[in-house]
Amino acid sequence: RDALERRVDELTTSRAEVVAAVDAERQRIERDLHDGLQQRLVALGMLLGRARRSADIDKVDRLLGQAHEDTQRAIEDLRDVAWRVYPSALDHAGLDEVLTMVAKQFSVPVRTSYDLPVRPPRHVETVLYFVACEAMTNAAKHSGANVITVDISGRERVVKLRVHDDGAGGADPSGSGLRGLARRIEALDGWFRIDSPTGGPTVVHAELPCE
Amino acid sequence: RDALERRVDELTTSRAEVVAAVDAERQRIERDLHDGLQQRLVALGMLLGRARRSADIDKVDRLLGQAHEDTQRAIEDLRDVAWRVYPSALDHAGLDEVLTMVAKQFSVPVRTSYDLPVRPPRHVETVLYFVACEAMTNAAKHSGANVITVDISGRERVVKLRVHDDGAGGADPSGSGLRGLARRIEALDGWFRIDSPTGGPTVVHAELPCE
Amino acid sequence: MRVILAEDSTLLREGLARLLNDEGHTIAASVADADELVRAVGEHQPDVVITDVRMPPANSDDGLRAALEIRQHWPAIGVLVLSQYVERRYATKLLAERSDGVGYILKDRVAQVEDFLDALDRVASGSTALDPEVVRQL
Ligand SMILES: Nc1ncnc2c1ncn2[C@@H]1O[C@H](COP(=O)(O)OP(=O)(O)OP(=O)(O)O)[C@@H](O)[C@H]1O
Ligand SMILES: Nc1ncnc2c1ncn2[C@@H]1O[C@H](COP(=O)(O)OP(=O)(O)OP(=O)(O)O)[C@@H](O)[C@H]1O
Ligand SMILES: [K+]
Ligand SMILES: [Mg+2]
Ligand SMILES: [Mg+2]
Ligand SMILES: [Mg+2]
Repeated sequence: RDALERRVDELTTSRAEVVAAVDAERQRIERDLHDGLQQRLVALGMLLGRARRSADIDKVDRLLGQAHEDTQRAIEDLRDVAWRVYPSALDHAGLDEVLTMVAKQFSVPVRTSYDLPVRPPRHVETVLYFVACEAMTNAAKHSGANVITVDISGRERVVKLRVHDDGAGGADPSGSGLRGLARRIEALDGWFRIDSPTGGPTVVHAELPCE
Repeated sequence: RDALERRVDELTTSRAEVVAAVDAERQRIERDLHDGLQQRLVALGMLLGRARRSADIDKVDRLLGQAHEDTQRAIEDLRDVAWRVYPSALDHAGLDEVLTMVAKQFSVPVRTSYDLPVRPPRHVETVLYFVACEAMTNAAKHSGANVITVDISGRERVVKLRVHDDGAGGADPSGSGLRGLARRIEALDGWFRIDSPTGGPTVVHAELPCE
Repeated sequence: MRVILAEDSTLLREGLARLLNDEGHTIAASVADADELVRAVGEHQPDVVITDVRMPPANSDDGLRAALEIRQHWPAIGVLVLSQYVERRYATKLLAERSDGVGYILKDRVAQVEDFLDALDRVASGSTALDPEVVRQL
């Protein structure tokens, strides 16, 4: 009975924490929209305003060229943010393909392997996607790795994800990104661990039950 | 003991459901980014590409003017989406001010009242924000109301939200928007109800504990 | 050349139509639906078709299915597919039997007007135009 009461407490806390975690992700996305894309569009608007007022044809040409390039960059920015909001590509493509698509964003090369007997349910694929993305982003941003490896494998009823980087190690599991992942996985009754000794390598492990 | 076991089951389910609900919100946001903003930016890029290729000065002028206007519209689209991603304005302004700002997006007039002895914690403000936004969006989109009223009031340790519209009623609590709200509120141990008889009015009620 | 356009976003459809007009091409038909597309192709027999992937009626990969059908029934008509994502599966299907007169590029790429027009010319003249991203993935 004590054990059950403790479990109720734990679950109540972790339910509140998972909301806090996903809202923290959204706060970061909003900030990126605001600081990145919106600033770019405001600058583009000013550029076009200047071009409209100018009577000098060469100058108009130059400003137009710049505006065109800025627009293409805004399109790329938007694409990157959209990937972080939700992997809608899962509607048509498998998780392996989707991870290959998103891996292109990183300057560090990513090798993926995928070996599952059946396709997992969508909510499992979604959390695997978010975990893999955060782990790849961290590796690209913090580790100085030369290569990132993402492996997805499974036995019946369990999917395993492993993200490895050959970087400097020293990841802090209490950071908001990593804590958020732990919460998301917990919410699906999964298991999460990060090994990241100083000097590296860093390995993120996740296991999720499928039904 | 049976009651405790049931509670463990309930909590486990509702923890998974809250993730599903917030991910469904994100899926809608991603869709809007793609169907709205991305199309607008690609169209803008084409417009600028055409302007660059044109030798006719008047035409370049016309295209420039149009591109300038489209950029302003893209900025507005982006702002509308960003509001739905996360209310970062809460960093600088109170919930009442933030709701007044966001209420301007709707074509239907919104009256707000706010009477709380102390400012609630951020996670409570955030969920009140999301509930009020969804309820206002629904009223503006589905109800044909002439006016929407948002009231926030509180006793010690409880905040109450009430969103009223004088529209046609008949809201379906099992829709993905309304179910998502119920999950978010449940995750903070709050209470949620929607009254929406055919013929109206519709009233959305929420109560949340503060610590 | 004579072009049929299929794109459900009005903004993009009209932008594309204006661009093609500027370049001296003729828009034989402009539709927002994959079934309409196949019908219009049968009726107008254009030189080339430009189509989006996600479109009504089902809002799934209807545009791609229409593209495959058009390639099957009217082998002389060039088909340029614009896609939100580069999907290996789609590229493989489009190139399955033959690779002439077909293109598959990211929708974003349309903003790079020169590249887009170049891809269109290639498809219309019976060659292949693949997004650099597709090439990388295949
Ligand atoms: N693969 C890694 N290699 C080396 N250090 C890492 C790695 N992943 C994380 N870290 C370290 O651990 C910290 C916590 O990571 P976490 O993802 O929680 O936060 P963050 O990436 O700094 O910020 P956020 O994810 O919230 O944008 C990072 O700031 C970084 O110092
Ligand atoms: N204030 C309202 N007045 C009248 N009908 C409403 C109101 N709110 C909701 N409804 C009805 O209830 C349904 C469910 O609402 P819900 O918010 O769950 O879904 P939605 O608004 O249709 O889609 P979503 O919120 O997922 O974008 C709506 O489709 C609408 O028919
Ligand atoms: K598409
Ligand atoms: Mg991180
Ligand atoms: Mg709704
Ligand atoms: Mg479309």
